[in-house]
Amino acid sequence: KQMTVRDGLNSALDDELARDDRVFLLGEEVAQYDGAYKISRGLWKKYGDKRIIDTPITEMGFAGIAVGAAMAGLRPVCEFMTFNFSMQAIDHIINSAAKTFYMSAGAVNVPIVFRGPNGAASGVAAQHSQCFAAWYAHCPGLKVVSPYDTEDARGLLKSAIRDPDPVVVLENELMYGTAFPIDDKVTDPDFLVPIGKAKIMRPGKDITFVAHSKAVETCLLAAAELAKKGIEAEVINLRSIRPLDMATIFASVRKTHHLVTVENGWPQHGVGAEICARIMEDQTFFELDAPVWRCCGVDVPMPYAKTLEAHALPRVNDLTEAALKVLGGKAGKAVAAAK
Amino acid sequence: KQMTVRDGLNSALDDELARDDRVFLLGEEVAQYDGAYKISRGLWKKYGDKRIIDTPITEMGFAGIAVGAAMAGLRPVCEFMTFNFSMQAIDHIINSAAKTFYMSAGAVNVPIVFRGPNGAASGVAAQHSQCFAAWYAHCPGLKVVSPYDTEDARGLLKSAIRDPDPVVVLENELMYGTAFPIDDKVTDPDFLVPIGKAKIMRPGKDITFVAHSKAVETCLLAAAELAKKGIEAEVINLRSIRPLDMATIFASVRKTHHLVTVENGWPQHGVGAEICARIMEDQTFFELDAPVWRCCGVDVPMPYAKTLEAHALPRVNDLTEAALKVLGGKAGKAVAAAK
Amino acid sequence: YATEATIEVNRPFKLHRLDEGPATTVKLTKDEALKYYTQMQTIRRLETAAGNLYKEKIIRGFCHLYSGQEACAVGMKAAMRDVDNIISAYRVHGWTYLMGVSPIGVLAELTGAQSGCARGKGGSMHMYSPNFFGGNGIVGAQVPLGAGVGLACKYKGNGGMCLALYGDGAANQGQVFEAYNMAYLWKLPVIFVCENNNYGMGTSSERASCNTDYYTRGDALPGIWVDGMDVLAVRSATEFAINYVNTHGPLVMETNTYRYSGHSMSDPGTSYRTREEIQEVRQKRDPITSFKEMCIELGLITTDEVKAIDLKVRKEVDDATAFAKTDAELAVSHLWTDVSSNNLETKIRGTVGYNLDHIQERKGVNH
Amino acid sequence: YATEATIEVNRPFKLHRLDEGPATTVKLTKDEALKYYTQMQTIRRLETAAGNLYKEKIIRGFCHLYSGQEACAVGMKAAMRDVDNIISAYRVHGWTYLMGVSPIGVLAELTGAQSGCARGKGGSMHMYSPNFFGGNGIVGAQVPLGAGVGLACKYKGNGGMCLALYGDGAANQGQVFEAYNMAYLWKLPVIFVCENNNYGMGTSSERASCNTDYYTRGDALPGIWVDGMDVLAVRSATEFAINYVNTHGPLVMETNTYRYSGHSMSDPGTSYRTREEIQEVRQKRDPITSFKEMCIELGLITTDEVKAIDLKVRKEVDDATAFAKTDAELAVSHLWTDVSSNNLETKIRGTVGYNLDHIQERKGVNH
Ligand SMILES: Cc1ncc(C[n+]2csc(CCOP(=O)(O)OP(=O)(O)O)c2C)c(N)n1
Ligand SMILES: Cc1ncc(C[n+]2csc(CCOP(=O)(O)OP(=O)(O)O)c2C)c(N)n1
Ligand SMILES: [Mg+2]
Ligand SMILES: [Mg+2]
Repeated sequence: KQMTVRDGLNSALDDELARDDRVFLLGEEVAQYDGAYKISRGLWKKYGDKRIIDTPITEMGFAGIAVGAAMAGLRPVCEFMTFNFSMQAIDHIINSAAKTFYMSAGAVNVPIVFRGPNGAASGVAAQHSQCFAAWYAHCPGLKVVSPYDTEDARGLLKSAIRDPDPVVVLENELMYGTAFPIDDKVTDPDFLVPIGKAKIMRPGKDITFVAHSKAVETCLLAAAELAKKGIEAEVINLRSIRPLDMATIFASVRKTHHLVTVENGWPQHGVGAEICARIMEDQTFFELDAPVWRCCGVDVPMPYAKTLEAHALPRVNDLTEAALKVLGGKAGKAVAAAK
Repeated sequence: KQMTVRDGLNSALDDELARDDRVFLLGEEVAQYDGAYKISRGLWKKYGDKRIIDTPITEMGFAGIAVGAAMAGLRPVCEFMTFNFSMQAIDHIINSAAKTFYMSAGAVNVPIVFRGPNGAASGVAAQHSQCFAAWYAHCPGLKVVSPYDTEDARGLLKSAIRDPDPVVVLENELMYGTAFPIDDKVTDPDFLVPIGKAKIMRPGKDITFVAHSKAVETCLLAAAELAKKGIEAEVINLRSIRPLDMATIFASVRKTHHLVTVENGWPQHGVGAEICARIMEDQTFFELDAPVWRCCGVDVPMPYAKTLEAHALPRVNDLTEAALKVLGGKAGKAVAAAK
Repeated sequence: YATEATIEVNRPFKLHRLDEGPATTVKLTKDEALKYYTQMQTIRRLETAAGNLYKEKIIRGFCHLYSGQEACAVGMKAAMRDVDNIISAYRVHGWTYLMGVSPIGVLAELTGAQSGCARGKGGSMHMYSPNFFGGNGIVGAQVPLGAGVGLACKYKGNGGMCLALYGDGAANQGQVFEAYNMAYLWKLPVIFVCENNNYGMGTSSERASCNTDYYTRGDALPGIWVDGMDVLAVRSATEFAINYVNTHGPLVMETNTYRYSGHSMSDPGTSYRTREEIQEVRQKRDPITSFKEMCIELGLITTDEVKAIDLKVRKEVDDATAFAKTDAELAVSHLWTDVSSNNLETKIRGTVGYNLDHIQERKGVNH
Repeated sequence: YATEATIEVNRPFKLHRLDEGPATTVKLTKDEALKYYTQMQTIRRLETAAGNLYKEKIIRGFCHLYSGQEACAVGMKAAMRDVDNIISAYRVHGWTYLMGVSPIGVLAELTGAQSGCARGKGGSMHMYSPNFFGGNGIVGAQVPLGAGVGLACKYKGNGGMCLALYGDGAANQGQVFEAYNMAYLWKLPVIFVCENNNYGMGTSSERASCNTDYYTRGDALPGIWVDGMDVLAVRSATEFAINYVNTHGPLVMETNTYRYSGHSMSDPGTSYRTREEIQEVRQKRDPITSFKEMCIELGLITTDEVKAIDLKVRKEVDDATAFAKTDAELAVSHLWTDVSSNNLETKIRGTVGYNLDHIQERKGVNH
């Protein structure tokens, strides 16, 4: 059975709207237009004006309204047409949503989901290509998930909606149309993917790739390339950026002794940086046979031109190059053994 | 000669206003009220309404106006009463200021300074205590500086105003009133502190502390404590968060072989995380005798209560504890040698 | 002696896009008179106590006093029903008290002690209670939040509404206009209340607003101007507005008022206005004095009753102050208590490592 | 044949807080007529070319066409002086051309090629030229930016002003109101131009705005409603507005117009409005057809001249299209070229390490 990421998200919304009266969706073009990227297709027809709400193009205002509604007992899902526009509303995400439970000493929790496509799409240039994973995950009080495939998307969004705290769901426009095989259990109305747990997408013993969102795909492709050379790369799909599932990463590194982090966001203070630091601070550090290496988006705003854009994000050969470098002499041995 | 950080900033503004007609200051209460924290004291009287502009409490609007004025040839200094309020305007800092030079292929540079107090002050609770160093430094197209003392404050602000690119100047309210001894050269109208260069505040051979802003003070105090034990800590004041002066850190680590990063911001994807990653990716990594360790703000929103607040940020004994841990057996030896 | 009186509000309401306004002739019972007077006096004394505690350096950080504006809160509260809600900014000690928190709960929060209504974690700007969605330290942020609370009322169909309060300074914030617009489109039961005390910090409303008739700034939203120094006028306007927003949709209400103190404790409040200006308001328009005198004149309250209330209020606040001064702070472990309602972090990072176990004491009201 | 004609604008201006409005009787010379017609036709053809290139997948990402709205840009440009500036949103191919960029500069930018006015780095939404501060991909952001450009004009005392353009959808953004307010307080020479094409993506103005009389939404700021399908009305209003903002301060101008295409290329543009609605505008209000017919009727342009212009424009745009299709992209090293005007990074990080040396080709205009 196959399902696109879009349908995974759409069915997750549908399930949770059906399950809990308090859940509603608001955002630009989510209702009558069926969503700018059609994530909410059919939901307005099914649930009507009360539950699926078109907003004017006023992110700060509608995010604030959504947070207020959550404080007062509803379960809003607030869609940003893309996360780039969440910058207009970021004060409400951080100061109104993330901090309120703590500031109120546990009196007022804020059950809200902020979701939408994050990071680079295709040909949309500098203002529409930013990855917000590291920014949001910097802030306590928020949970941050970043699904890769359909199972992730559906399961994480459903968990996010049921969670009593604010959750940021960073989707990827480029993945919306991709169909992935899914188990029967995934379509179960109570299927959930736990927030804070990573998933091993491909086991391997020689080196670990850890990534989130579309970069997981790059890792899987790179692992396939490396396999041809006799190198078995393990691929970890983070799924959550906050909490970061270090236990899964540590276990993998204890096995492979080599780690490459991969992300499409910018390097400085990024996701990979945090993983490097956590490894350093853990006993697992001593299991490393080589320093951890990062593959990241190039440290520039995203250009429009196709070739430049393609070079702005880590590609398969960047990952294999990094892996070979990290493996050093061992790569040679593995290659030799495979021959 | 002594000068407070406040006077360092005030005189920097005064110098640059006098030097360049295009420079002007805008923000809430900067003119008639002399600045909420009196950084602009006397400047409105001296330069008048044209150059020192009081704004309504509309950060998104006035930051946008400032960026537009910069695009059209002026040199605005945009004060946020605190950087917490910069979240309302962050889209203009990132999308309008940081990305325009690149998006326009080098046609339109944006010479603007965003400045104001950053991070925790005293008793101001969760919404008024956030450190934005890692967020801003995540983004290419921005320069980010974070002065510690008077020399830093004056020299970095002057450099920032003269720079043709957007610069974020993260000050610290708690330091405004602190007087530091200054050299004569510091008061020179052409005194500048280069952006992107760190400063060694105290040389040492056993371990390196690297920090920015008020955390530099904590490091200096911790170094003094360690000195009593015979441990000589080198203290690096980053001064700039972007670019990060890794050369200075590397050189220090090649000497001390031990590194502790210190920051008052949150840990995840923070400044320390980036330094860990950069060390890992450099040959200097092999000079380390122990993993790098981070001291950071506790990973929670800032509480109001005094004791909790005090425990939310790294204190001197946290740093000495971290240093002793990183030094491990060597600490014992140094202590023994000192006896 | 009277048990009820009929009163004309002092200054006429001004209306925007409304054919009819609030009642200008209102009834006041003796019980109500006693209650409003007590409430206003308590707020005044609470603020005086807070100011003193600040000067003693027992309250830290920010401390924004409401003295001079008491009639706004007490008048609105008098009209609110159980289903109604309120959210405001950082000038909320009085509101917190009105919304059910004891003087100890308020003052201990200010001293950062454990009996504070946010256990000392929130401080001056972050107090909450049922139907009170808090103070907020970010100018303007509470306005869309309040519209959201109104949305929840309408969604749940509970007949309630939300008062979203903001200052004349905040009235220029873009998100306020965004909230007006959506509230109008969606007919949300929200009263947008601009407490116009003439200054946003050191900036007079004229220097900050292209139009200082704040009650007209909702554009398509109707508006009412009301004398915010007259508790009965505020009550009447709020009663009208509650009815209006539940039947027609949102409305803007401007309460014309004045703050006696500086903006926060660090502001002497005299560089941008004259001492005479402050004195004149105190003498001619003080909401408590004028109400008291009117009630005495009407025979609704005796001077003895006034004295008794004053004494009682003073004692209550003095006792609360004494308590708040000595009440202990939370133990340090509360630093990592209730960070999330559903904590998923294995360990919370302390200053030097992942060595803290999240403690869950509360789950929050929204389960 | 005439060399000049006197014309009454079609639909009367509507005024807000203005006693007097723009001239309703205007002069049009033959040269002007030829110029406006040529400009409008060029924009229309440029957009048609862009649409086709998009369908051929040579233009990627976003591509927002201006077809139907040509009279707005051409009318405003006709009134602008050398000292005047303009900033708009993402629907700016036409403006880029009017502000001096050649059709090749526009179309090559769209194809991401090196002859593009932003060398292919900006794409559809990020084009710039002298006095043109760009498209902008963030709805509403350009409005305070434009006010800032106006501030710079006033500061420098150069007599210039700035047109800040935004759509009916953007008109609800809070920062637009913030910009109105500050522009008014500071008397900035800014014309806030709301290009009301009735839809923000799939949302009609009625569903997005509490008040769809956008020219009145500046509150204290005066406003003018103008028929945005009538190039002469737009010119007249802009002339009036330029004079007004330089003497009195900011003003809001609403140009009533229509977009023929979908919002961007992925939107067929027919789910939220009927094909008949679009057809009706095309037939009855098309800015180019109506202008052409009027000019012919007045004897200002002959049908032969029209044909000649059409041919010339078609050829110019076809040639530019052909060029833009084959023009090369920048070399990969441009990925790390001109990241900062004053680069201070020792190395720029590539995908796998700090291995890129910043290349400085340009410094930017603001030195
Ligand atoms: C977004 C934001 N900007 C600035 C501040 C700093 N600040 C706090 S209160 C205030 C003045 C607000 O004035 P007004 O809205 O009139 O309320 P009042 O203090 O008179 O009750 C300012 C500028 C803030 N807290 N939040
Ligand atoms: C802040 C922000 N929110 C949302 C978007 C997505 N978006 C781009 S254009 C648009 C519609 C704008 O409509 P309008 O202002 O009427 O301009 P028009 O497209 O009609 O020219 C939207 C929602 C964006 N680019 N920026
Ligand atoms: Mg005020
Ligand atoms: Mg539109």
